[in-house]
Amino acid sequence: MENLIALLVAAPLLGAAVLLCGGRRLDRVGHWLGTLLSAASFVIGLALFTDMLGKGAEERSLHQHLFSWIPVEGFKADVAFQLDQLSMTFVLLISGVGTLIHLYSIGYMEHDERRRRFFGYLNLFLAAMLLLVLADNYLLLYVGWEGVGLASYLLIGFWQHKPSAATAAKKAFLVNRVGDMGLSIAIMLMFTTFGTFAFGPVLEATGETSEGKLTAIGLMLLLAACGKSAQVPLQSWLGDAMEGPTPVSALIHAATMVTAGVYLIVRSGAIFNGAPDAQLAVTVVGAVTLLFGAIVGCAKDDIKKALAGSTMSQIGYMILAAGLGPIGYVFAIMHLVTHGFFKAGLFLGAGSVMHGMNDEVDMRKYGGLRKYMPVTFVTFGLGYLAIIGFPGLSGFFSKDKIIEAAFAKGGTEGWILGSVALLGAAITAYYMTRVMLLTFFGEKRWQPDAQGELPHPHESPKSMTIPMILLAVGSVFAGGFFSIGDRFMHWLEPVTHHDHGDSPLSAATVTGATMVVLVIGVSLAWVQYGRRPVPVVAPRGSLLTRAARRDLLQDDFNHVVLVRGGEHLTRSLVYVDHTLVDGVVNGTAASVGGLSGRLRKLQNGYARSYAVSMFGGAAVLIVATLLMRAV
Amino acid sequence: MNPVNYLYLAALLFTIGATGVLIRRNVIVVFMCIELMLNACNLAFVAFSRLHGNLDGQIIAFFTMVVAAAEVVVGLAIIVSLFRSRHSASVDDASLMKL
Amino acid sequence: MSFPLLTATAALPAVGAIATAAVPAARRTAAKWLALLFSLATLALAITVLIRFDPDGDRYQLTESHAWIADFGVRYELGVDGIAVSLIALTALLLPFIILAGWHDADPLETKSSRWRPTQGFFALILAVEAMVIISFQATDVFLFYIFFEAMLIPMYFLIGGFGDRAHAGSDEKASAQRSYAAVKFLLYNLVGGLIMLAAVIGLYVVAGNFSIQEIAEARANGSLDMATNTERLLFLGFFFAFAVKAPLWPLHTWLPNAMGESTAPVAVLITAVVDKVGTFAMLRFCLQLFPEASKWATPVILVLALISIIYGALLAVGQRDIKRLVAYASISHFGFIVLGIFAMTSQGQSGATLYMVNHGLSTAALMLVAGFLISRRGSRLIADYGGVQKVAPVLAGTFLIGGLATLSLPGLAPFVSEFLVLVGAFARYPVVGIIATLGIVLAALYTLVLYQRTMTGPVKPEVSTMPDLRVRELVVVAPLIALLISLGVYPKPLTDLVNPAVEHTMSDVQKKDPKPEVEAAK
Amino acid sequence: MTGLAAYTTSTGEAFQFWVLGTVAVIGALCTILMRKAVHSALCLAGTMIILAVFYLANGAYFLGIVQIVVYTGAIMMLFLFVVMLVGVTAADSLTETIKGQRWLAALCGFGFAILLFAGIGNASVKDFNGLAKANEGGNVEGLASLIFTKYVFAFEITGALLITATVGAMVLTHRERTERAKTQRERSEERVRGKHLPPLPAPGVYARHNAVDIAGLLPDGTPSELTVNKTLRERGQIRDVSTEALNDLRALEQRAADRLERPDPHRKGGGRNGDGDRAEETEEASK
Repeated sequence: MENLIALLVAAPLLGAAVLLCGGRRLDRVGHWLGTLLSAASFVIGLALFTDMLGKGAEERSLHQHLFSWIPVEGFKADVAFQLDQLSMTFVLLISGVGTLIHLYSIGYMEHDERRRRFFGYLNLFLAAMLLLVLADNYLLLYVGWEGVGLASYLLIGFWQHKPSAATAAKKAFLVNRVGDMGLSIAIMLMFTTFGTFAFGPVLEATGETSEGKLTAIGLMLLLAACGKSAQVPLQSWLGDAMEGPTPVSALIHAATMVTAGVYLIVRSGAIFNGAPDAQLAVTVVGAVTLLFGAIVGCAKDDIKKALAGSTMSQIGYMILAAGLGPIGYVFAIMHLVTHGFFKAGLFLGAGSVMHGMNDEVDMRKYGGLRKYMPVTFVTFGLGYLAIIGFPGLSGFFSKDKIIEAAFAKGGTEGWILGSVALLGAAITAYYMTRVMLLTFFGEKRWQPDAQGELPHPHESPKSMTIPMILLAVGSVFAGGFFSIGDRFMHWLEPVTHHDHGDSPLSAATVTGATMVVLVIGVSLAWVQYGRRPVPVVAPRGSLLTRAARRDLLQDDFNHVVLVRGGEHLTRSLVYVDHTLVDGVVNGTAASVGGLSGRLRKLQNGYARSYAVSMFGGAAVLIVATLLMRAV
Repeated sequence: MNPVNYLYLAALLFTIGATGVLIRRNVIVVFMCIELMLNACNLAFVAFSRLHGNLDGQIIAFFTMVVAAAEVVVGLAIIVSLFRSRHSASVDDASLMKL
Repeated sequence: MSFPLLTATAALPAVGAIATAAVPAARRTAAKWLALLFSLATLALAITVLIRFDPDGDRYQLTESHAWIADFGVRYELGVDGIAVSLIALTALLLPFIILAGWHDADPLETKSSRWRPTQGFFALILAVEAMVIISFQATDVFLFYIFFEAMLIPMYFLIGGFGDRAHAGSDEKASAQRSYAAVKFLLYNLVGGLIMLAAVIGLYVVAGNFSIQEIAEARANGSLDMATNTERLLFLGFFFAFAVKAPLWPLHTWLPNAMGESTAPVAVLITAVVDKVGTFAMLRFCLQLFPEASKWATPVILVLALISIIYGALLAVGQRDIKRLVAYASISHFGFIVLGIFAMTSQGQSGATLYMVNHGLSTAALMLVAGFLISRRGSRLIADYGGVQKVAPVLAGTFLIGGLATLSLPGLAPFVSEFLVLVGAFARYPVVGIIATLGIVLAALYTLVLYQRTMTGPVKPEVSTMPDLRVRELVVVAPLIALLISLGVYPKPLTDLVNPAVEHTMSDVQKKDPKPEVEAAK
Repeated sequence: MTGLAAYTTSTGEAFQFWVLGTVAVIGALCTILMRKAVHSALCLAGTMIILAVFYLANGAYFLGIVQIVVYTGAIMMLFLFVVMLVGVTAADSLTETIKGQRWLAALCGFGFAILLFAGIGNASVKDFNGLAKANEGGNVEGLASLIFTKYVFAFEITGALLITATVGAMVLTHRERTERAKTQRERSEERVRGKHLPPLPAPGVYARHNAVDIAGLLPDGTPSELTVNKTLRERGQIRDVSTEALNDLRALEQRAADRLERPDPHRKGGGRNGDGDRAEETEEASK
C-alpha cells in the first residue's frame, strides 16, 4: 500500500511536466488534465486514508524509500516518504482543496490564453506541497519547501505584464529565501548535531543533546516558518502576493502553503519541547502576528488584502498554538484545517465577486451585492460566520480551543497570550463583519470601470460555485465533526502526544468570553459600517488606520533599511571594484609603463653617451672580476 | 725601476684616450683618441713581452699596428665621405639612432 | 601496451582544430560541421573513458607514462581519478553545445566597419582550448600540466580579443578597444599567475627531484621526502596563486567580468564553465595533494577570501547593468563556493566542490547561452534595454528562468545538491563560515530574480516586440542542458559514486577526518 | 733563466722613462684637450714618437722603427691630410651638449684608471726576464721566425685584411660621376655665353693673411664670393674684410687731410702721391 505514496506526488508532477512542456496543442484539454491529475492524487490520498483507518493507531505510519539521493561520505540523504496521521491530514486538505480550486479556476481563468500554463503551475504547486508534507527528512522537506516557493513565485507573477505582479512575485520569493536560509542552517545544525536529518532519528535523539543546540535549531526553524507563513517580521510579502489570480490566493496564500510553517513546527515538536525558549519565541511571534494581521485587515479596503490580513492573523493563531507545545499542536492543526476550508471559501467568494464586478477589488465600490449573487453571498456568509467563530461552525471549535490552550499555558505568559488571543478574536469579528457589510449590504456604490460602463454583477458559472458550496459545507461542519469526541485529537495523538494543560479558566468561561468579544466586535463594525452609509473614497482615518493601510509601515521600513541600504552598498561596491581592486592592477601597469618611458630617454642616439655606458660597463666588469679574484 | 711602470703608463694613456673618445665631438679627434688607446695597448704588450722574456707580445703589437693601419684607412675614408655628405665632422650630428 | 585512450581523448580535438583551420575560406559551413563532428567524437571518447573508469579501482586509472625530457625527469604521464573523469566528461559534453551556440558568431559581417572574421579560426581555437583543457585534467606530471595550463592562454587570448561580442554599446572602435583591453587583461593576469607557478614548479623539482605527482605524494606520505615548513608554504603559495587567478578568487577576479563581457556568449561559457575549472581542479589535485601541511596552514585565509568572493561577487552581480557581466560576477560568487568546499577539508565539502564544478558548468552554460541568444536578438547587453520578453518569446524566457533558478541553486536542480554539500561541509568544521556563506543563497536569489524581472516581465518594450522565440538549433543547445540539470538534481548518485573515492583519497592526503556529529561523539 | 732575471732596469732607462713618460702623458692630454684638430694630431704624433722610443728601450727594435715609420710617418700624416680636407682652421667648441656627459666621462675615466692601476698592482711582478735571450739572433729575425711559423696564418689574414681595407677605402671615397664630363668645346662655349667671359676675378690682394680666403672687393667696396676658392667657400672660411678696408680708407683720408693741410681731400692731386702714403698707412693699420 505504501508504494502508492509516491504516486501522490507523481500525479501532479506529471501533470505539471506535461502541461508546461506540452505546448499549445494542449491548450484545449490542459485544464481538464490538470484537474484530473490533482483529483487523482486526492483519490489516492483517500484510498490511503481508508487503509490507514483500517489499522491500529500505532502501525498507521507508512514509510516508502524510493532511492538514495545524495550518498556522500558521512552524509546520507534519501528520497523517502513518510505518511503518518499528520501528513495524511495535510495530504487530504491539500489535494482536496487543491482539486476544488482547480475546478474553480477552470471557470475563473476561462478568458486567459495562458490557462494551460496556469494549471501547469498549480499542479507543480500541488506536487511540491505534497512532497513537503510527505518527506521523511528535512532535506527533502526543504526541496518541497522551496518548490512551493517557486510555484507561488510563478503564480503570483502569473500576470507578468503587470509590473506590480512581477515585483510582488520577486518580493515573495526573496522574503521566503530569507526563511529558507533559516531552514538550511537548521538542517546543517541537525547534521552536525545528530549526523542526520531524517525525522525519525533526529526527533528521537533530541534528548541526547544540549538545550542550547535545540534552541538554536528551533529558532532557525521558526525563522523558516516565519518566512513561509508570513509571520512577523517576514510577513510583508503576503499582502502583495494578492496580485496573483484569486484561486492562487485561495489555494496557496490562504489554505495550504502559508500553513507550511505550522506543519514544520508541529512536525519538529520534539525539538521545540526540548527548547522552551524557542517555544516562547514561537508563541510571541504568533501572538504579535495575530494582532498585526488583524489590525492590517481592519484598515484595508482591497477585499483580497483584507482577507490576506486575516489569513496572517489566523496563522498567527496556529503558530501561537504550535508554540504552546503538546497542549496546542492538535488545535493548531485543527484550526489549520478548518481555516483551510473557510478561508479558501472566502477567497473564492471574493474572486467570484470580483468576477462579477469587472475585477474591481475596492470594497468601498461594492455594496448591496447579496441580491445579485446569492450563492456567493451565502457561501461567503457561512465562511464569515465560521471565521469569526460563530458557535457551531468550524471556526468556533478550533479557535476556541486555541484560546483555552493559550490560557492553559499557565503563568503570566498564559494570561498574556490568552488575552491577546481573545483580543484577536474581537478584532477578527470586527473586520470580517466590515468586509461582509461593505460587500453585500448597504446601498450600491458601484463605480464605472475604465471603459466607463457600470458593472452588472451576475452569479458565477457552475464550475466556480460548486467548489464554493463544497468549501462552505466544509467550513460549516468540519469543526464540529472533528471535535465531537475529540476525534481529531485522538487521530493525531500518536504524532503530537497531546496533553491537557491545567487551564486557570474553565472551558465554559473561555467560551463565554469569546462570545462576548465576538458580539462586541460585530456590533462595533455594525455601528461603523452598517448604519450610516459608507463613503466611496476612504476617509483619512486615524494615525493607526493610516499606518495599518500601509501594513503598519513594515514595507517602508524594509524599503529604507534593506532596499536603499542594499542599493547603496552594491553601488559603492561596484565603484570600489572598478577603482580599487581593478585600479591597483591598472596602476601597476601604468607605473611600469612610465618607468620604461623614462628608461627610453637613455637611448638618446648619441654615440658618445652609448660609449659612456659601454665604458662604464667595462669598468663594472673589471670590478666584478677583481672581486671574484678577491673572493 | 721596474718595467711594470710601463704598464702604468700604458694604463694612463689608455684611460686618457678613452676619456677623449667620450668628451670630444670632432670625429677625427675621436679617431685619434682611439689610436692613442691602441698605442697604449701596444706599449703594454711590448712591456709584457719584456717581462716574460719572449717575443709573442711584440708579435701581437705588430699585428695590432697592422690592423690599426687598416682601421685608420677605412675610418678616415668613412669620415671623408661623411664630411662630403653633411659638411660636418661632429659625431653628435650622426645621432640617427635616436628613437 | 593497450590503446592510449586518454591521449586519444586529448589529441582528437587537437587534430580537429588543425583540420578545421585547414578548411578553405569559402567553405565556412563545412568548417562548422567539421568542428561539431570532432567535438562529438571527443564526447564519445570521453564517454568511453567514463565507462572504462572503475570508481572503486586504483586512484589513477588508464595511466600512460613515457619518458619525455629525461634530463629533468619530466615524463609524459597521464591518469585520471574520479574528479578528473567527471570534469573531462563535462568539458567534452559542453563543447558541442558551445560550438552549436556559436554557430553564427564568427560569420563575416557584411558591414564594412567591422573586420572580416575567419570562421575557421574561431572553431579551431575552441577545439584547441578543449584539447588543452582535457590534457591538463589528465596530466599527472606537474610539468606537463603546467605547459598546457599556460598554453591554454594563447587560444583563449585570440578568442577573447579576436571574436568579440557584436552586441556592443559603443562604436566599433570602442568595442575593439575594450575587447583588446579585456583580452590583454586576461592574458596578463593569468601569465603573472602562471609565471609565479613556474617558479614554484622549478622549486618543487629542486626539492623533490621529479615532477610526478604520484611519486611525490607517495614520498611525502611515507616520509622519505620531507620539505622544510617554509619551503612547502612558499611552493604552496606559488601554486595556489596561479590557481586563484584562474579560478578566480577575490581579489584576483577583475579579469573575468571584462573577459566574459567582451567575448561572445559561447566563449564566455568556455571561459567560466571549462577553463576556470582547471584552476579549482588544480587546487584539489596539486595544492592539497602535494602540500597538505601548507594547505592546512593557509586554510583560514583562503576560507576568508572564498567568503568574500561569495558575498562580494553576489553583491556586485546585483549592481550590474550588463547581463553578461552579471553572470560573470555570479560565477565569481560560485567559484567562492567551490573554493570554500575544497578547503573546508571535509568529505562533504570536497565532494560538494567537485559536483559544484560540474553543475556550475551546466547551469552557467544554460544561463549564459540563453542570455547570448537573447542578446543576439536585440543587439544589446544592457538589462535596461529589455522588458516583457516573456510575452513575446515564452520558451526563451522559460529556459532563461530555469537557467536562473539553477544559478540560485533551487532544490531539485543540480546546483542545489553541490551547494548544500559545500555549505554543510563548511558548516561542519567552521559553523560561522557556513552561516555567512548561506547568505549567498539569498543574494543569489536577488540578482537572478531581478535580472529575470527586468528583462522578461513587465510591459513589452517596442524593440523587443518582434523578437522571435528560440529556434531549433538553439533549443537543441538548451534542452539537453536543462534535462541534465534536472536529472542530476534529482539523481546525482552516479556522479557522487564517481567522486567519493577520489575525495576519500584527498582526505587521506591531508590526513583530515570529518568532524563527528555531537551525538555520536557523546556515545 | 739564470742571469737573465733582473729586478730593475738601468738608471738611464729609468731617467728616460720618467722624463719622456711625462711628456707622453702631456702629449696625450693635449691630444684630447686641444680645440683644433690639427694641434691634437701633432700632439698625438709626438706621443707616438715617444712610444717608439719606449719600444726601443724595451728591446722591441723592429716595432720601434715600425712605430715611427708607419704611425708617425704614415698614419698621422693621413690624419693630417684629412684634417686639412676638413679644415685646418675649423676649431670645434668644447662646450658639452649632452647633459652630464662630461661628468660621466670623467668619472668613468678616473674609475677606470684606478681599476687598471689596482689590477696591475695586484699582478705583483717582482722580477722580469729581459729579452736578451729572445733577441739573441736579432730582434727582427726572432719576430720573423715567429711570424712565418707560429703566426703565419694570422699574418696572411692580416694581409688579406689590408687589401680589403684598401679596396674599402677606395670604394668609400670614390665618387661616381653623375653627369658626363664636359668637353673642352662645351666649356669654351659655356664660357663665352656665360656671365664671365674673362677669368674669374682674383681674391683680395691685401698682403695680410694667406689672401686666398679673403674675398676681393667690388668697386663699391662689397666683397664678392666669386673671387674665393670653391672649397673655402664650402667650408665657410671666407673672411670678410670689407668693413676693415673701408675703415682704413677713411682713416687714411683723415690722416692725409691732417698732414697736407688741404681743405678738401678730394682734389685730384691728393691721389697722385697717394701710393706711398697708402703703403705706410696700411702698415699702421696692420699694427
